[in-house]
Amino acid sequence: MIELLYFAWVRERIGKNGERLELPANVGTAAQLLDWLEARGDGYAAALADRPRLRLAINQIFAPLTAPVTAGDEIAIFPPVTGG
Amino acid sequence: MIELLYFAWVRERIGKNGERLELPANVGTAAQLLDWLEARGDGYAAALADRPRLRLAINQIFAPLTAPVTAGDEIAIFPPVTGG
Amino acid sequence: MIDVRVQADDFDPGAEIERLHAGRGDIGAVASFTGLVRGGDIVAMTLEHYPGMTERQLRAIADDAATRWPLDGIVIVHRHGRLLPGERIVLVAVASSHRAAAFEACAFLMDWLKTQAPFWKREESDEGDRWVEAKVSDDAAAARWQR
Amino acid sequence: MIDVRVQADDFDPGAEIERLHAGRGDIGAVASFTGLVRGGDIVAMTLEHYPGMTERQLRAIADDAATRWPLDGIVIVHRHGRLLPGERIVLVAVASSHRAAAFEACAFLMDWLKTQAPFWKREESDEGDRWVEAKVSDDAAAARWQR
Repeated sequence: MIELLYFAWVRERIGKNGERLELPANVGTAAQLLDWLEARGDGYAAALADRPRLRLAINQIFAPLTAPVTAGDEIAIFPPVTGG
Repeated sequence: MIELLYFAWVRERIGKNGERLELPANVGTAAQLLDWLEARGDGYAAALADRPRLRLAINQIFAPLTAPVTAGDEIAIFPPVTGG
Repeated sequence: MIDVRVQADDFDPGAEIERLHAGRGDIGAVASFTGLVRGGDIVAMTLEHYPGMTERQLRAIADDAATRWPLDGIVIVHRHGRLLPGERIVLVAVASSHRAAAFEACAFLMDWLKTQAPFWKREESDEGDRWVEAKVSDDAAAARWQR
Repeated sequence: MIDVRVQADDFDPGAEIERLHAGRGDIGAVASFTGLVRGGDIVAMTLEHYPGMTERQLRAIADDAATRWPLDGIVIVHRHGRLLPGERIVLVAVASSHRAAAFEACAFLMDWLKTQAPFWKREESDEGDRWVEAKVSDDAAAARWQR
């Protein structure tokens, strides 16, 4: 299982704050995870299509698309941050 | 007449906060004023000998030694400032 | 002392500044930055954040600042939730013996926080709501501290 | 709003920061600097100043800052008289729409004030009293703003 968290317009487009999903055997990187999620429905496609506008954190640390994902990870997907 | 004001160790060495003096006819610049004051006594000499460590303000504006001094001026003599 | 807080409630900049130097005679300088909601067309702003990661990132940013400058204390307070124009959003306050260190660390913390802390702003206006876009200028500001 | 004060009494940094943005929705940033008496060997510090010229110089420094950056308000409060370690000496607070402007103007004001405002510090220690010497580093800090 992986713990997925969505924030800001990623959350709005997917329509949920997050979810727990079984990590498919053929998903080994964050990029592959996004490909797989994007195919899950229109909301996912709308949220995840524009990759340059997405940021990722794996276990609460910013991670690139090339980062490995493994079972047990907390993976957050969100737009560039705008705090401060 | 000129209004002289002394601050910090210039004040301490001269032994007064300031004084009103008649400006001699042969004193036309701040440098000449310091030369003239320096000859007025030991306190003045001790206060004014080290010219690189002195700063001047004429009518409350920083002024160089070359600045003209004229009757009616308020002339302050003090060490480099150390506020803040 | 490094103190990092993420909260819905307002905070008191004066009290935070005071807390950085109270009871100490060795602190010469406290620099602070208070960020506020700017009005204009905006009716309100809602700050969403990533609980857990936010505190972790702010702490990491503060720890990083403490390795770069000789600091005696850092306070970061960042609010989340719905805020009105004029309300305080964020406070960064830094104590040091030296004023340049205090100023630089404070600017660094704000630049870093803007690009590294997981907050997202949603603005409400008469034309509807919109998510605030990240600014290229914020990335540029943060990049000047890269080493 | 440019407010410059030279006073013996203490001041409240939080109240001054608040005053810069209270009732306004257009101010995004307030940067502040609080300078404090550092202890160490020092028992107390007495600040002498040049009444009249001090206010005039602080006002000129603030006016200069307002021409260099887009600012919405400046407060400078500088104390004189005898102060103990840990006591506040000076506050500079600057409001702006933009954080870089607020930070830079605040640093500029402190650098300028250190070299251009007629204050003199006398330190009391167990070894006696001494006038604080001007620092070359303060001149260097001020020189970077020369234009």
